[in-house]
Parts: sequence; C-alpha cells; structure tokens
Amino acid sequence: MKYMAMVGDKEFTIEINHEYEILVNGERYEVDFRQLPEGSVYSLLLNHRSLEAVVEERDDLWQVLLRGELYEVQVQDERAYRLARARGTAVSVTGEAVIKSPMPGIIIKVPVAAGDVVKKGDTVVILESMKMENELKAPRDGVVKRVQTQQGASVEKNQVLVIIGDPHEEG
Amino acid sequence: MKYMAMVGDKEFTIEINHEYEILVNGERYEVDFRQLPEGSVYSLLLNHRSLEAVVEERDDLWQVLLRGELYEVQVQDERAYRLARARGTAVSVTGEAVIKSPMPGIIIKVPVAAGDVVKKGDTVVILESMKMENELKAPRDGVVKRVQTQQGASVEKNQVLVIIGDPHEEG
Amino acid sequence: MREDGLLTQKFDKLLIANRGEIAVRILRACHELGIRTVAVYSDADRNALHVRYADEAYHIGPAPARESYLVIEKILDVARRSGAEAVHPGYGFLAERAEFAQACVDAGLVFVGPPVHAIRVMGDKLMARQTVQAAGVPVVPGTEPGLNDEALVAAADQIGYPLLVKAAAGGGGKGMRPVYEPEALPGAIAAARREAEAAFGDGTVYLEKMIEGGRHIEIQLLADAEGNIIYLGERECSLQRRHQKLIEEAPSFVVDEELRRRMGEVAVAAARAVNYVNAGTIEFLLDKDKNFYFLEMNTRLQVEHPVTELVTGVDIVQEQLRIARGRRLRFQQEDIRMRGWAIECRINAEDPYNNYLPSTGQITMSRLPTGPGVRVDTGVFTGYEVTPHYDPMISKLICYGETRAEAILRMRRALEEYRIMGVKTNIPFHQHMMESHRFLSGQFDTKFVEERFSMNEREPADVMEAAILAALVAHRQGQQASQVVAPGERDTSNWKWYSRWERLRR
Amino acid sequence: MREDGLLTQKFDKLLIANRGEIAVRILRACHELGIRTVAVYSDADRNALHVRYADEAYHIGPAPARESYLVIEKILDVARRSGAEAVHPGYGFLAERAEFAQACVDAGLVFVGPPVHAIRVMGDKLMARQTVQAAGVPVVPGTEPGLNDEALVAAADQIGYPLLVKAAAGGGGKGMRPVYEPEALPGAIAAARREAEAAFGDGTVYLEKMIEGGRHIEIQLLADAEGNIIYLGERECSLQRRHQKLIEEAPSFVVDEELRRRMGEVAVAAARAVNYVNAGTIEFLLDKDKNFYFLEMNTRLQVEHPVTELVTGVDIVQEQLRIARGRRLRFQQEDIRMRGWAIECRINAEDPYNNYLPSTGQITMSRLPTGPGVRVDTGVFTGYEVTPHYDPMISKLICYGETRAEAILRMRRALEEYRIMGVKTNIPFHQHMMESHRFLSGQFDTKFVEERFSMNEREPADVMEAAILAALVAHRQGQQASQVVAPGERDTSNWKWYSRWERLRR
Repeated sequence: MKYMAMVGDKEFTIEINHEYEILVNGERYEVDFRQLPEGSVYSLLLNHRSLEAVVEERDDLWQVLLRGELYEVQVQDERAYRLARARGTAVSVTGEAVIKSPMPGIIIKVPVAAGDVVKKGDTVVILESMKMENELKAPRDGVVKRVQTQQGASVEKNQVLVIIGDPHEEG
Repeated sequence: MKYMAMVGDKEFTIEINHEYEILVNGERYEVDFRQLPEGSVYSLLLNHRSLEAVVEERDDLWQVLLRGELYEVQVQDERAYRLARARGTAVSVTGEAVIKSPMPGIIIKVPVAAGDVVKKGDTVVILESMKMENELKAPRDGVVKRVQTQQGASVEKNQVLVIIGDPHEEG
Repeated sequence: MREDGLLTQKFDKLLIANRGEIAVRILRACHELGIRTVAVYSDADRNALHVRYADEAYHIGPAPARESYLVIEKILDVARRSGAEAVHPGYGFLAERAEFAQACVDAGLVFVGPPVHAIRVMGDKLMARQTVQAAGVPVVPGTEPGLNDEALVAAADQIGYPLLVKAAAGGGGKGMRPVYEPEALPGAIAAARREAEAAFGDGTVYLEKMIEGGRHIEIQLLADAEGNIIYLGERECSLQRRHQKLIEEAPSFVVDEELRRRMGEVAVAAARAVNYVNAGTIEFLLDKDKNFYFLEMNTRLQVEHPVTELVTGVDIVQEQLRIARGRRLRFQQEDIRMRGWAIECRINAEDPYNNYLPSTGQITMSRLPTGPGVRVDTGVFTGYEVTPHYDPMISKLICYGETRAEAILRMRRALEEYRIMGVKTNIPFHQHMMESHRFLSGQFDTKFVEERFSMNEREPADVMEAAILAALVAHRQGQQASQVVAPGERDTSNWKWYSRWERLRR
Repeated sequence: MREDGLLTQKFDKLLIANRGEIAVRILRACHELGIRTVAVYSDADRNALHVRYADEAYHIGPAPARESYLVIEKILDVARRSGAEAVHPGYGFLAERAEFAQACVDAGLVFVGPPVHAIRVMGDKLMARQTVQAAGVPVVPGTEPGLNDEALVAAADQIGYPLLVKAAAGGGGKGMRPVYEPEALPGAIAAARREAEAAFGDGTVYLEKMIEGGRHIEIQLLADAEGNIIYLGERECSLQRRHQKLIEEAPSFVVDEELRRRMGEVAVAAARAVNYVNAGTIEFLLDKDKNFYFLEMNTRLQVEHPVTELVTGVDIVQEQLRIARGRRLRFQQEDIRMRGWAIECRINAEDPYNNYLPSTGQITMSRLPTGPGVRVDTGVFTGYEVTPHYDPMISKLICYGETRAEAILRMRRALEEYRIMGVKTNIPFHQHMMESHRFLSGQFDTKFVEERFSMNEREPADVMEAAILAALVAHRQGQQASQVVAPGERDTSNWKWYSRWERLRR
C-alpha cells in the first residue's frame, strides 16, 4: 500500500511493506505504534527510537504535535492522490489564496484594494482582536481579486476577508 | 421527583422541587451543575458554594471523588427503592457479606473455617500481592458460611474467597 | 483607614476580582493561609478553574470584561452578598484603577494592594516621574509635562536625538513615537497627541531620551503598613514583543551584587516617596554603561512574580495577604538571599510562524510538564475555550536551575514535554529562543525579539518523518473505521495490519 | 576501572534499568544534561511514560520483574544493541545488587552508583556494622555476627531489654523479632532464624538494643571519585507503616544546626570507610536524648531524594550523572545551605479505610496538582494500569514552604487538588496526617503510624451532601440517556430539567 504525505510544500512517499515495516521516501523504518487511552496520543517506536505524538484532524489536515512543534500533514493514499491530481485539486502553490479571519474581531484597516499587486508578506488586513492589532499578510505573491470586508466591520472567525489570485490570471 | 441515596449506612432523601432547587433530607439547595469536557468531572454550585467532583459508576455504585475523599454512593429513584425494599434487595446490614479478592495474588493463610463465629475486623484471609501480605477482614459480625479458597491458591481479582452470614442464620 | 486610602486589618474571606491563572494563583495562596475565597465569573467562565477551585462563586454578567470583570459595582455587590471582607484585584482589569481601590475601602473592604494615593500618583506618568525625581531617583532625561509644541521642539535639542514622544496618560506603546532627527519631530508630536487624545482622552505629551540597547530590569518590592520596605532582587524582562513581555528571568545576566544593591535601594526610595504598602515593582531601563533610569511603578502583583519566588523562596502572594491583614514584614533586607536561577516563558495562544496571530478555539488536550524544577501556573484545562474576550495567555511555564544554563536546559525539557492541542501556541518561539546564541550568552535588549530574532523553520528531517508516520497511523485508523461501513472497498492487507494492531492495543 | 570496581568516564548515552516515576526522573535529568536515553520495558509497560519520554526503547520480556527488569543479561544485551555507555539502576530492582554493578563495569559500562566493593560491604548488615564501627561511627549496641544461641542469650543480658533479633541478610523487617523479656528470647531467635533461612537462604542472626521512641533520620551524601564527600543535610522518615516510608521531610523537626553537623560528619566518615562514590544515604536511628546510631547505608538514589533537592537547591540526579562522568564535585560543604522546608507524601494505590489493601485497576483520570511550591514525580497517567506486578506507588507529591507550617498547609492544598480516579489511594491518609496534632507538633517516632494513628472517618455533612448531589446528577444523566432508547418511559419533568441543562452546557 502506498501513500503520499505533504507537510507544507514538502512531499513524502510512504510504502507499507509488511505489518511493521514502512518506507518513507525509500528509507526503511521498523514501526511499532500504540494509540494511548488519553485522547489522541500515539506512542511510536521507529527503529527503537521513541516519539510521542498527539494527532488530531482539523479541516482535512492532520495536526501532529511533536516535541513542541505542530506539523500540518496531509495524507492521501495513492489512488486518492492520483485522482486529486487529475482533478487539479491537489495542494499547489498556484490558485486562489483565501485570507480568512483567524478569530472574531473588528477590521481596523484594509490597505489593499481589488487589482492591487501584492508580494508575499504584505499586510492585507489589520484586525483588532484580543486587545491587539493583528496584521494578516499575503501568503504569496499575487493580485488582489476581491476584498470582502471593510474598515470598521465586525467579522466572525473564518470569515473570508480577501482573495488573492495568480498574477497572470484575469482580474 | 424523589430519590434515595445511600453512603455507607447513611441514607438521604432527595427531592427535586424545581429545576434548580433540590432538597436533601429536607434542606434546600440552589443547585447549578455542569459536566466538564474532561471526562466525568462535574462542577457544582450549591447555594454559591463551589465544589468539583469526579463521578464514575462502578459495580452499580457511584464513585464520587471530592476533596481527596472517595465516596461510594448508591442512588435509586423512589419507585426503584420501594421495589427493591419489597424484594428485599435493598442495601442492608444483614444478609451475606461476600469477601472477594481485591487483586490477583496468592493465599497465604485462611485463619477461619466454615461455622466459625467472627467479629467485625477479624482477619479471614491473608493474601500476598504486590510484594505485601494483606489481611482481608470481616466487614461485620457473623458466622463463616463458606470458605471458597485455601492456602497456597492463586486467586484472580474479585474472586469470592469467604462468605459470612448472619449469626442467627442456619449454617 | 489611613488618610492616603489604606485599610489593613485581619480578614477571613476574600473576593478575587479576576479570572484565569492569576485568580487560581491567588486562590491557592488563600487556601494555604486558611482564607476562604469568593470567585466571580462571566458567562464565558462558568467552567473555569478559578470557579471550580474557589469556595464560593458568583456570576457577574456577560463575557466582555467591560460588562463583568470591569464593573466595580458588580464586584462590590458580590462582596456584600458573600460577606467577603477583602478584595484581591490580581493584575490587569481593575488592579491599577484608583477609584476601585477607593470604592473598596469606602465599602469597608481591605484592598490587597497599595494605598489609593500611591496608585493615583504612580498611575500618572508625569506625576510619578516628578515624585520619584524629587526623591533622588534617576529618570530618563526628558521634558517637564504640559509644554506646548514650540517648547517641546526647543527642549529636544538639549535632550538630543534619538528621542521618544510619549503620552502622559496610558501605556502599552499607545501615543508613543520614536524620533531620530529634528525634521521629524513636529509631525511625531502631532501624531502622538492625536493618538493619545483618541485613546485616553488626554493629548498631553512629553519628550524622553531614547536609550539604545537598553534592558528592562525591574525590582520587586514588599512594603508593610509600618513603613518597612525591602527589595527581592531584580527581574530581567527585556524579551518583549509589542511591549508584551514574553520571557522573564531572575536574576539578570547583567546585574551584579553591587548594582543589585544600588537599584534596590533606589527602588525602595521611589516606593517610600508615595508611602507605598504591599507588593509593587519599579521598572528601570538599564543602559549599556549600567546607568539605570526609572520607567514606571506597577502598583500591583505582576505576571512574572514567580521567577522571584523561585530564587528568593518567598511566596509573594502570601506576603501580600499578610501585609493586607496588617502584619509586619517577616523579613529584613538581609534575610533575602537569592539562590539559583529562574526563567518564565509565557505560553500564548498565537502562531509564531504566522506573525504571532492570536489563535482561538477549544483546548482539546492539556498535559502539563512536571517533575523537578518545573512550575506551571495556568487557568487552562482540557476543554477550555480560548476566546477573543480575554488575553491569549494559556499558562506560565517557570523553570528553576542551580545556574542560568541549567534553568535554560530544563526549560527546553519542559517545553518539549508540554502537550497542548486545539490552538496554535508560541511554544516553538520559546524553543527557538532557548536555542538562540544571543539569548544563551545573555546578549539582548528590549528590541531583540522584534528586530533581531527570527523563526527560521527548524526541520530535523527525522522528526518530520515521525510526524508523517503519526499522521499516517491516524489516517489509516480513520480509514479502517469508515471501511467498516463500506465493506465493498476493504483492502485485506490493511485489515491484516489493523487487526494485528487492535490485538496489540488490548 | 578502579580496584574496588568503579568506572567513571564521560558518556553520552545512558540506559535506565528501571521503570515508573524514577525512570522518568532519571530521563528528565539526562535530557537536561544532553545525555541520550535508552529505556527498557516489559510487556506491561509498552505505553509507560518512561518509554514515551526516552529517546529509545527496547522490550525486555514479560511483566513479572524477575523475567524482565531483574534479568541482568537482558539489560546488558540492550546496552550492547543500543550503544549505551552507562547504566542508571534507579532504586529497587538491580540497584543494590553488587553482581549487576560488576557485570556493568565488566562490560565497559559506567554504572551510575558506587564502587562494587561499597555495595557489597554495605549490603551485608554485619559487615557494614563492623566497617563503620571501626571508622568511629556509633551503632546500636548489639552482638557480633555468627554467635550461637547460647552466646546470644548470654549477650542479651548485657545489652538489656527490650531488644531486637535481626537477620544478617535481607531487610524489609523479615527475620526481625522484638523481644521484651528474657523468657521470650530463645523462641524469637529460633523464629527469626527460620524466617531468615526461608527468605534469604541464610539463618545468621544477631541482637540489637531496641531504641524506643526512635526517629528515622537519614543523611544524604554526595561523593566524587577524587574522595570529596559532602552531606546535603538530613531527612526525617519516621512516618512508616510495615517498614515502608509514607511521608518524608527535610529538614527534621528535631535536628538543629549542631546535630546536623555532627550527624553529617559521622555520615561522611561512614562513607569514607568504604571509599564511597556517587549519591548515597546513611540511615540513623535518633533516640529521645539525641543519640544517633548507624542503621544502614543505602548505596543508591532514594525515593525521597526530592525533599533534599527542594531545600538545598541541588539536583541530586544530575550530580549523580556528573560524578559518574568523572567530574569533581561542584560544591564544597560550606556551599550547601538549606532553605525552607519540604515534605513528600507517597501516593499509593491502597485503601486507607480498609487496612491499606492494595488497589489495582485502570487509572481513569489523573490530574496533578500544580502551582507554587508543588512538585509531582510520577509515571502514572490517564489510562495507566495499576497491576500487582510492580509496587503500588502512584506518585510522589512534594511541597515546599518557607516554614514547616507552610509546607504542610500547601500539602493540604495540593492533596485536595489532586484528581485521581480508578483505584483507591491513600490521599485520605495523608490528609488525616496533615491535620493530626501529633504530626503538626513534630511529635512522632517510627511506631507512630502503626501504633498511635487511626483513620477516624471525617464526615463533614455538607461535603457528603455535595457528593450525593454529584452522584444524583450523574445518575439522572445516565437515566436520561437510557430513556432516549425507551421513550415510553419518559418523565417529562425530567426532560425539562435535562433540556435546560443541555442548553446551559453549550
């Protein structure tokens, strides 16, 4: 059985050889794992190396807490991966980038307008929440396709605020 | 709605008057309670007095952990209580007392035999487990009705070892 | 009651006008002193730890603090109904509001804090500056209050550049503008006035020399009602972002015995200038040449008080309660000896990889680090909701070591042991910091986090592969569960794996 | 390797030949020193905390310790396979088995403990007694080893009654008999010989004067390979039941500065008599007149080491590792200053209301107390199985306070905060003790728990009513849930209550 896993823009190929033998990008691991009674905690022994991970699903991604770091992992079996590829819905660095409100708050400022060219890291919305002003930034280069909020607006968590499209796309 | 609750040999009558008004043995309590997301933890406010209890069911008894003490509470609604009474299965200080093995182990000694008169607190079985000798004692006065184990026997948790009956019962 | 608004007397029941970790901290101290406790809670906090650990709890309104925790009359009403004899304000909320302290003493309640007069004087930056300056405390060179724009421009040349335009009222960086050259000054004054007017209703500003490479060093004080004041050494709080402290330690890497004594004595003089009573902190800016300047006084318990507790062995909150009960200090200055090193990391619900954006949601798991030298102060638990209503601090993780290096190494261990899920946290920020050479060598100032620190992604390949395998295991488990419903799609090799796995899990 | 079987050298990977809380304790110390760790586990421990917190883990056999943790060859095999360069034995299991220490050094592994020779001498009660006596250490008056019955009877009159017949080998009270009058002596000698023969294969016994009202006071030592030995003050461990310590504290209520110095110096002399290296403890019996007598030396880390860590600020396990790596002690005797007071309660899975019967089962909830001055060392977690295979200790709860009273009050707070479900625990025992006048006033000896302490049921009526209401709420909730399945039996008044409740729980 073969799987594809993605963390950020890194892709890994996983093959399950035998019950306790897994290959990650061709490297062999002897794997022993247990799900613990305490929620979603897993104990893994990889070639005797011990790791404890907390794993939860959120928005179709696996959130994996390991040694203080939170990894967001997407796992697909080979067939699903190929199908997604064919349909063009696999994770990709092009396409629309949707900027959502990460929490409820009030829009302090929207320094961009539709049609503006933005660079990765440019501030596109300033949101006040939890007694702080928070700058929401463009996740990549592109062109602002739509602004769906305005200064002074009250917004909910996950509300879409700004959509950024590819630079070469039609406005 | 009326309930009967028993803790050890103490009995309490509980009446639910209104949604948030409960009488325990006639005393009124304004009750606000929440079950918390963390397992079986309850937060109670009784006339603004705050208490946190962990409540789990085991062997038909409610185990309630409150301020370090573990209470074993039996709760029955009035009807069930009356039925049980009528059938003679309500908790009572008479009837058989069954001494079970609290854990797996080896029987070191059984200092009693069927027919022996025992007093509350008399040792009826000595069990070795967890590197220690443990004395199992008679929970009340009575006569040994049956001994179901013997010296040197390996026993499982909850295995019945000795049964004590009423002194006046026929052997 | 004293003329300056101080009431100290024995009490047996105390209301905690706060929530979260600091309410729990105060509850524990009360519990340990045999004082009965009254908690207050908003709609958002019925399940909170401070409600569950208190002896009594009263509802005081909706989630927004301005409709609950900040409403003085509601707090006083609960005090009346519950028979509380004293009030501890914690930090934040009403802790530095002189009118609240006044209302408490007017109602016959002991306010666990300083005299009303001291809160008032120290709460006004200019008045505080004048008062301590008169007592011989060095302040950052700057102007008097209330000058008009022309006078400010004239004064600026004497002070020298770079300098800061600062609002007389408020704090948190609002109404503050750095100015690096004379041409920029008029515009900066106008902007600061506007911002201060909008934020605090008071456009008064003043100028202050900008101390470059300055470190934030503060002195913890304890003072009783008889006028005995002692200092419990310093804390280093230079690691800040947007004026929010992130990491604090005691002692400071750059403060030696002699400097500690000098700063301590100056801090005591500053407190004496307002007849200070109870716990308080004098914040100083320390420049590269070890000159130090009074910044402000916090007339309350501080978030970072635990690091001082660990190195001095003194329980500051218990001392607050004893002082408020009218007891004389149990310590003289010479009784206070610092031992070892303590570091505090504030664990916040925010994403260090995405501009520290706050993260809200339900905490699905909270397993605290424990064992030797580790203390966690928190109000958060499995099932807790991080909401936008209150500040995003999840907990304070405090580690003690015999030396600074040991405290840092222990902090790394504790950060790795911490299991918290459901929101993003700044644990990776702290992990990066605990590995940063600048931090390890003690070479940082108040601008370090913002200007010279970055979260370069640490990606040890093998840990990432473990993360992927963990996700795969969870994924397959979910898949198998759904295949029970859709048996037509079963994959026998999976089943084999799964059943072996199930067998082993027994 | 030294002639006496000591190998010290730098190592970077260590195998922990133990399980439970002490394995976790050692793992943490290694982690903090940058030493990589190897755990071993039996069938019962695949999910254990010590496996999950280690860098590597290896299976070593079935649950019974004699088939896993006690099998020297299995431990050494894992050391070979994993490339571990050192072994820490913890306490119990193989910690005081000289042949294990020997096997380690023979295999080129650093044994984190004393020289083999020291383990051997101190492990034999009579040899230990002779050795320290020769070094000028006071021992309880008694006979030489190996006397025949007639000689013992003759010696008894000189020693005086009451006295103890003790087995030369073993411990834990086996082969020990108190004798209060001459007539009972022959029978007691015979019984002790039989018991010792059965338990240890060695019927050698000796006589010792019985110290009435004696207190168990022990001195913690640290010694490096260069012959530097220091003492870290005393621990009071008189609160025992069946020779199992239940509560320990540091310092002791009855030891003053002068006595501490005398006991410390005698302890150092005892250790020096066997060229001791690493951490060790000399146990003394202290009589009412402040005379103290050597009992035995524990040539290993002790369960109760944390109370010493809290009052001295020294991390004993880290020091063990440094010493084993061949480093010189960082402290001189004058650097060791005790501050404050620390108490440890051993939380065991046993029922204090039912003759302390062990309680087995799954821990369904474990929420640890935390906050200022509280440390918990544990290997137990939600879902952990308490089995009869290993000892019933769930955790060590350790509290620090500026004074003994504060440590006790904090312990009360922490005991009340502890949430552990699934097995019965002795938390109520500790709560009773923390409220006992005899304990509070420091008036107890080693017989106190067994002879003069009882668990009279504390039944504050209002708390019991709260327990009943909590059970009622859970009961009704269960009932409502089943009524969903059996709608014919619905009770509308219940439903009303339930729906209101559901609404409020959102």
